[in-house]
Amino acid sequence: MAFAAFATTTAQADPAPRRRSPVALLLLLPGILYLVLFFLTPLVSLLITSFQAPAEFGDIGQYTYAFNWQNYVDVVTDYWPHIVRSFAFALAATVLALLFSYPLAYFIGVTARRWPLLQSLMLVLVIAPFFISFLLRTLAWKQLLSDESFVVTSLKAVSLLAPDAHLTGTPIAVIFGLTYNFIPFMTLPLYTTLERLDLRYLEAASDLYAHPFDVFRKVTIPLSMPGIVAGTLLTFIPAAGDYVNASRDFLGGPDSQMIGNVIEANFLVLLNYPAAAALSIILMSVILVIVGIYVKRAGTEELL
Amino acid sequence: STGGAAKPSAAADVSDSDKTIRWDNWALYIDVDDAGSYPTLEAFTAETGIKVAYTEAVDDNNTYYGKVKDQLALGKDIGADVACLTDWMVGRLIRFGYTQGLDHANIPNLSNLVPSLKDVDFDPGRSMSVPWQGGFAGIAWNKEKLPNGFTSVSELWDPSLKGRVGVLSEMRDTMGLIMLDQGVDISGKWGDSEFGAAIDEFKKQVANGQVRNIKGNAYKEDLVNEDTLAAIVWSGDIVQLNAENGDKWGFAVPEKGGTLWNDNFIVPIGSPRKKNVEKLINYYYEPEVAAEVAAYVNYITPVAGAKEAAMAIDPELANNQLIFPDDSTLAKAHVFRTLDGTEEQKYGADFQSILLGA
Amino acid sequence: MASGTFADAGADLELVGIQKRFPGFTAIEHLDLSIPAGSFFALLGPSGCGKTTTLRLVAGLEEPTAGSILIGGTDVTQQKAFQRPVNTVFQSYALFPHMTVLENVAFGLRRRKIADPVGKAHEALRLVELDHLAARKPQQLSGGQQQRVALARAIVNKPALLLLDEPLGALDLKLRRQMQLELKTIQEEVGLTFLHVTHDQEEAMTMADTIAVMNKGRIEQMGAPEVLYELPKTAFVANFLGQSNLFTGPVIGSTSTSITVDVAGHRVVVPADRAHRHAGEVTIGVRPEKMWLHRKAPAEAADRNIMGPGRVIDVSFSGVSTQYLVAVPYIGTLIVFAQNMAFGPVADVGDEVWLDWHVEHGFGLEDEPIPGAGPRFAADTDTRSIAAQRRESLVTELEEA
Amino acid sequence: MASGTFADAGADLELVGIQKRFPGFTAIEHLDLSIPAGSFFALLGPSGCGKTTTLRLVAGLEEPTAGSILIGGTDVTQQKAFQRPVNTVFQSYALFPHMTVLENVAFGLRRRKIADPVGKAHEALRLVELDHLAARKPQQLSGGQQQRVALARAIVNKPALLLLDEPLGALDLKLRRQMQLELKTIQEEVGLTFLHVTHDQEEAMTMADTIAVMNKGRIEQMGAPEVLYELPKTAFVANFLGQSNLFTGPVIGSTSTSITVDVAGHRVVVPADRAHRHAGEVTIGVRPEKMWLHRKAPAEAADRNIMGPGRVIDVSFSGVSTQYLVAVPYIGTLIVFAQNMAFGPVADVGDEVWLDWHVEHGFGLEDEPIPGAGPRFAADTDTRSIAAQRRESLVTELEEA
Amino acid sequence: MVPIAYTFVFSFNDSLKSNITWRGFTFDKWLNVCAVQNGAVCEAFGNSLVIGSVATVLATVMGTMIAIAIVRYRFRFRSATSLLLFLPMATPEVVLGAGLAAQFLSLGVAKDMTTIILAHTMFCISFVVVTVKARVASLDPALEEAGRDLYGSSAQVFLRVTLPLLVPGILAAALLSFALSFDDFIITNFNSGAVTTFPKYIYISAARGIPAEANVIASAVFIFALVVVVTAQVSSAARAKRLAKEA
Ligand SMILES: Nc1ncnc2c1ncn2[C@@H]1O[C@H](COP(=O)(O)OP(=O)(O)OP(=O)(O)O)[C@@H](O)[C@H]1O
Ligand SMILES: Nc1ncnc2c1ncn2[C@@H]1O[C@H](COP(=O)(O)OP(=O)(O)OP(=O)(O)O)[C@@H](O)[C@H]1O
Ligand SMILES: NCCCCNCCCN
Ligand SMILES: [Mg+2]
Ligand SMILES: [Mg+2]
Repeated sequence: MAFAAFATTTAQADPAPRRRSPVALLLLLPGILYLVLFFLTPLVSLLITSFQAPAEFGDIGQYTYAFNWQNYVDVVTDYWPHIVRSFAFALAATVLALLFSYPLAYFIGVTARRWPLLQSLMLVLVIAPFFISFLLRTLAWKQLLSDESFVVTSLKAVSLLAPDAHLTGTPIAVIFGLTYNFIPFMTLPLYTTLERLDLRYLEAASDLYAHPFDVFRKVTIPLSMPGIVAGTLLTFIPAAGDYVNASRDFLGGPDSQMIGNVIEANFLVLLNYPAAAALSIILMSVILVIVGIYVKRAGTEELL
Repeated sequence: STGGAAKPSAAADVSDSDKTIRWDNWALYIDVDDAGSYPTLEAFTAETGIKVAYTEAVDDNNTYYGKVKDQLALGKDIGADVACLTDWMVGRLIRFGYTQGLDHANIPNLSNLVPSLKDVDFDPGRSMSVPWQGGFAGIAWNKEKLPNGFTSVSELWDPSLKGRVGVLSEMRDTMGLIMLDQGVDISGKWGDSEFGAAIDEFKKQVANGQVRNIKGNAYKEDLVNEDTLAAIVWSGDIVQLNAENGDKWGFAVPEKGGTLWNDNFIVPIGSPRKKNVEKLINYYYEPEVAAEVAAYVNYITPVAGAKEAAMAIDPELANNQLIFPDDSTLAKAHVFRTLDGTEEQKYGADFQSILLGA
Repeated sequence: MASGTFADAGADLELVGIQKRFPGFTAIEHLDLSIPAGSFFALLGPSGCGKTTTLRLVAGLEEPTAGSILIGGTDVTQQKAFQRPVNTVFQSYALFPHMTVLENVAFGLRRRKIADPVGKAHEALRLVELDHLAARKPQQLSGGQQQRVALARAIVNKPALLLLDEPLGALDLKLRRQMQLELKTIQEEVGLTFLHVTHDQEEAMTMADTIAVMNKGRIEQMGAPEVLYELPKTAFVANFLGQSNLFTGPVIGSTSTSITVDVAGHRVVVPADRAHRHAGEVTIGVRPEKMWLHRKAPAEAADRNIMGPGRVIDVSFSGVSTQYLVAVPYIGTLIVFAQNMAFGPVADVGDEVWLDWHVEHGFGLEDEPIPGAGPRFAADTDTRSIAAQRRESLVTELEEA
Repeated sequence: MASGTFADAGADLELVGIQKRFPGFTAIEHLDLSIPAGSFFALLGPSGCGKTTTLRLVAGLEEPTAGSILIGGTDVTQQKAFQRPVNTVFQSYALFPHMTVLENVAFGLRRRKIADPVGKAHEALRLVELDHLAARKPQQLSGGQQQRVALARAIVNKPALLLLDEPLGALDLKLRRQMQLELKTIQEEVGLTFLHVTHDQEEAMTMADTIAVMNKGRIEQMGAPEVLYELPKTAFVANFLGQSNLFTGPVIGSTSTSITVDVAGHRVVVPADRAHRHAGEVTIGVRPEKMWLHRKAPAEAADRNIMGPGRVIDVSFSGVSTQYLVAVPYIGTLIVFAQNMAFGPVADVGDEVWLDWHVEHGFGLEDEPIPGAGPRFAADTDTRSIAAQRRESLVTELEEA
Repeated sequence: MVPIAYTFVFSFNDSLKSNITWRGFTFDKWLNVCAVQNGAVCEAFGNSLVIGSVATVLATVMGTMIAIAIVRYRFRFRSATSLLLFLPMATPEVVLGAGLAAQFLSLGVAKDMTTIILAHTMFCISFVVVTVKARVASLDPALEEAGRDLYGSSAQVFLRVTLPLLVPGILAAALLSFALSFDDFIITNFNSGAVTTFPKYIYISAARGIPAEANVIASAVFIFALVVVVTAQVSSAARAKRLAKEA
């Protein structure tokens, strides 16, 4: 199934002695060239754009090449709350998705092993959302969480929500939307590692006087680390750059705009390309740094 | 440099062989029958043999521009042969050379254009644009929840409405109404300080959560699901919403004034069907057709003689202040003055930064 | 090394009326077993006979359907795995791959909040002579080293009872024999009760004080290795624990000290106290190494049973000894081992030979002879058919498993 | 079964001056080997000695750094794997999982566009008695069955040479012994040249016509199993192929028929034609099963070497025979095997015993004795230290590998 | 699950302009999916199918080639290659979309179906590589050696042994690519010019109210996928059972 992609490829037992061969070059060339052309050069032109300055006597949206590093200072001063907010939301969504997905993945991957049919059925339900546009699902939430909806009125009825409070347009709704949308991306890699979890380790731990809670903490969690890392990355990275959930037309409001929304607004509305580019470069660099540190600390560098 | 350096040239016209038009317009902006088809458009097709693909692709001038600007800059087809956009945006498009000149000879009915709109600063002589509909931005409210109604923008800031207020993402309407509320003549000379004061007020209302929904035409969804109880909206929409959902909302232009604007037909530079579009414009400038549209959309028609035609349909219609405003109504309506490029960039950024919550 | 650290004696284990049913399969029908404290006990049996299931029941990783389990006199049937004073060395070792060797060994101590887990873990590692590799991860060890870490990880907890589930099964022959020696040594040193599961009979015999031979969820016979080997009670034990030449025939005479059996015309005498059945159709046997090969018919003697003439159909040299297959008409193919005290085989393929053995080396089984089964070995005289025959039984065995 | 179908005789194989270097490691230094057509040849050696590398060179899966390979007299050094008349049974079997058993077996025939591949494949499957499973996928077979399919897939091509890389390595002991018998039978039947790689010495001895013992990329000794066993040339062979008691000392006398060596004061005589070195420091040895255990000092005799008194430090029963470890002062610990012809051990732990053996059973190694190494076995008198010693050599071996 | 159910239920809503309030049950929308707005929904859906298919084929072919090269060969710039493959996965979609859009703009490339396909292929490649790589790495090299040993030339071994064994991995990769492409909005939004894909259609319509027809299409795709997956699972379970019985 598709989610094999999310499994970290742990080092395989001694693959064939690797050869040097011109065949390798032929195999690599098209794909690598493609990525250079359509990934790397755009990044470079993004970098160049990020230093552009407004054209003299130019109209809105007109820029010339320059080395205007001030752009970076400006966007950080203007938008640092969005940068911080993006990572905070992404982090919150990642943690929530993990808390929700882990038991789910554990159930499907371990508990349900005895009932293969139930296992595959639950798996289907997890991947099912992939096949219905995430925009539609998010819009559905917008309706389901609207002020006069069943959800909100009942929450108010039981005083879990203040009478004048609401859900849509708030950070809570955005985090909720992010969490919801990325749960499959979290669950699947977790599932692929937990499915291969050797239960004998758990038995060995309980044989060695570990209380079920200790077994979980000391053995199950560390052994499912590759899945946790893959899942959190596959959730965190796109969540940090997402702008659909936080869009004012979906679940967001003015106080929950993320950096993706800022980039979009600068690109498409304000026509401030240098600012949009600078923000993109910043976003990407911060993510790379975070991912680098995280992967190193989690000790699962063999991600690709 | 990025964007609009060399002006693109118009596409070769294929109208004679290709009898179609793709029309991008706002939601709630044309007559629709119960079956979901457009009676006036069908009549147009019957009359001219030109088929029209009508798409409600415009939600907000900015986002629409964002979607098509790159194509326009290259002089490429944007997927529409005609679009109806607001005065100031049309001004920008004309400045950038993104529109095609209209051949008035093909639009004899243009003589029906009301005199006040015959010459506008962004398009002298109407060589590139022709008005479609005009309207007011005012205040709408949910009559079931708020039976008392509204007469001023300040009333939207009442704490009891916290989080249930909507405004338009159209800067000139939202800021225009606030500036008017603060006593600024938005058509006259004003500058950074007047705008700044209004922005401060707006920022305050957004930051404290009073204003939650800031949208383009999508605001109607919020009214329907009642996330929004009171909002700055466009006049005709409310009448149409009431028709669909029961007479649920009230509408008023604030005492201190509302904005008055027009949306105009333009032919994007990449369209190869200008002649077809000219026929379409000409058709909608028949007073009877204009009246039929107006009767449905409840916006101000720019076609002289439409009032008379409306009278023939229904006298009450002809007296509807939203469609055929009299001088006292118009006295409350103000046109947001044209901004130059720098102002547009600056005020736009200020406004946008509030939408982004900064 | 302070061997005194592990001086706590092991506890005895008692299984009473244990039954274990899996959905759709009864792995253990009725099992009673009692293992004295401090002994090295081997549970021997073919694949699928229920050895692992028994261990898992004792460890608490599986719950018995019926019966109870007592360790050191205490009923632990209701206790969970982590509460039992038992540790297991798993067949797959099950070393935690995310921990160092040291952390693996200290794991159990830490769970029980024993003081100085690191020091004790080092001590256990020194016992298995792997302390220098304490900082490695299990994957960086060879199979033999992993096995010793698994052992250390279990022993360090000084369990009342140590369960070993074919800990040597994955090792190659040479390493395996070396490990056996070590295991035995360590057991003697720490004085714990070892319950060792294996399907390697040689392993069981060289290591254990007591062997229980298990078959299809039941204990067939239990006792000291020598007793089991020299006096097997059933055909299963006779063939599972080493090889045997078995014959079936009616008892045609008996005295107070011996019985005489007619095996296809040969009169074979078995001591009465070494025969479990004294009348009717019986199966008797003798071990291949107890048989002598003669080039001439040996003289009749009261204390020897003679068979022959037969023909040598295969000779195979294996270093220490040579194995001869001798086809004797109407009886079948017999196996004879001769230690290579001289060079070259005593007889060659095709030679006519006689076989004899001391009366006192024979044994009589308790088994009901399978009626009409005839001699144990087919009368075919070529090795191919033996191979084919083995193949067949192998295939059935595999398909059953 | 039409065994005639496979009647093409195998071809002989010759490796001349083969050297194989991997980046950073020389797996084979200099190898000359010649295998006669139609023989069952075993390449025996410890892990990592270069056995697999040798096979891969012959199969064409690896290119030699130097030297040439001749099959049936033709130089195939430059040929690619698919051009060589050679087939391999891989250790992991390497059956194609996406094909049925039948398609696996027919694969090679189809590649060479041989007529009637299906018929021939069925025939080969019948030979290994698996034709009834022809339609299955390999995953649906037991390990033993897979092994036979791999064999059929190779044999069906009637290769001049069949290479087998520890095809039995993954099987458990019992299954392994059965498979050995089958392999041997099939080889005799099809008459192909088999080059069989193993590190199980018992396997090599019972199966092969000729054994080459390989160590660190070199052939240490080559010959018939009996010859290698009875007359090992090096200490490595003496201990890798079974066990040996080895002694080192100066030659203190020699006649035309024998040499006399002084082993820590004991005079030990070795036949001159069984000793590779006749002067200076030499290492001599004798197999444990050739030694006799005596409770009293045996009378001196010209044709026997005597050692003792020593003390029995360990007795271990293994069914067919019993192993005694005897510590002899200044000499070390000696191993003695005694076939269990009687009940109970001949001697008990702690007994004082003497050992002797026929002069003609001794052998003298070609090896240069390691100066100052003294006796092969440490003078420690407990089994633990032996275990420790073995452990150490094992660890080094593993770490080298 | 709730939003899916919601979407499904509202595909039966007898809605007018906006599909928010429940107005009664109807099959009309299912029967006349393409009727609304001159078939804009269906056109968008069709575009998405075409884009998804082409991008999937391109990405799967190139990604598989890279995966094989990475596992099987040694070459210089290995780590640079790995980084180049990892980066697209670690780059937020806005950045990918915006960067490519800026690139197309400065090159003067008009955005249409082709630019969308180019963009989708780009972000799918890395996912294909990861998926197929795992499969190649777990492929026992002895199998290919056995192929060579059994007289197969390099090409034959690749066609008859390597490729068939990689098929499950390649299929999984293709499926993943298609799903990613089909559901992509952000990158598409930046690079689609006048072309409307299904997600883009929904985004645009979000402003004025999604017609129930969009719910119809989404529900249909969902049900189709569900049926395919469930059938596959059930039949493989049945096969496993049959084998277990045979054995
Ligand atoms: N969880 C289970 N469900 C059903 N049957 C089981 C289960 N566990 C074991 N069995 C069956 O019980 C029998 C005994 O299994 P057990 O693992 O105890 O055998 P064993 O003697 O350890 O064999 P081996 O030597 O192969 O390890 C086998 O037939 C096995 O198939
Ligand atoms: N491709 C390679 N690159 C580097 N060294 C190699 C390679 N292949 C084998 N070796 C080394 O060459 C030596 C011989 O390896 P080989 O596989 O031939 O041993 P072997 O005798 O078959 O051992 P085993 O019994 O463990 O299979 C080993 O030390 C091994 O590590
Ligand atoms: N439903 C039609 C709304 C048209 C709004 N036009 C935008 C005017 C901006 N001032
Ligand atoms: Mg077991
Ligand atoms: Mg090898």
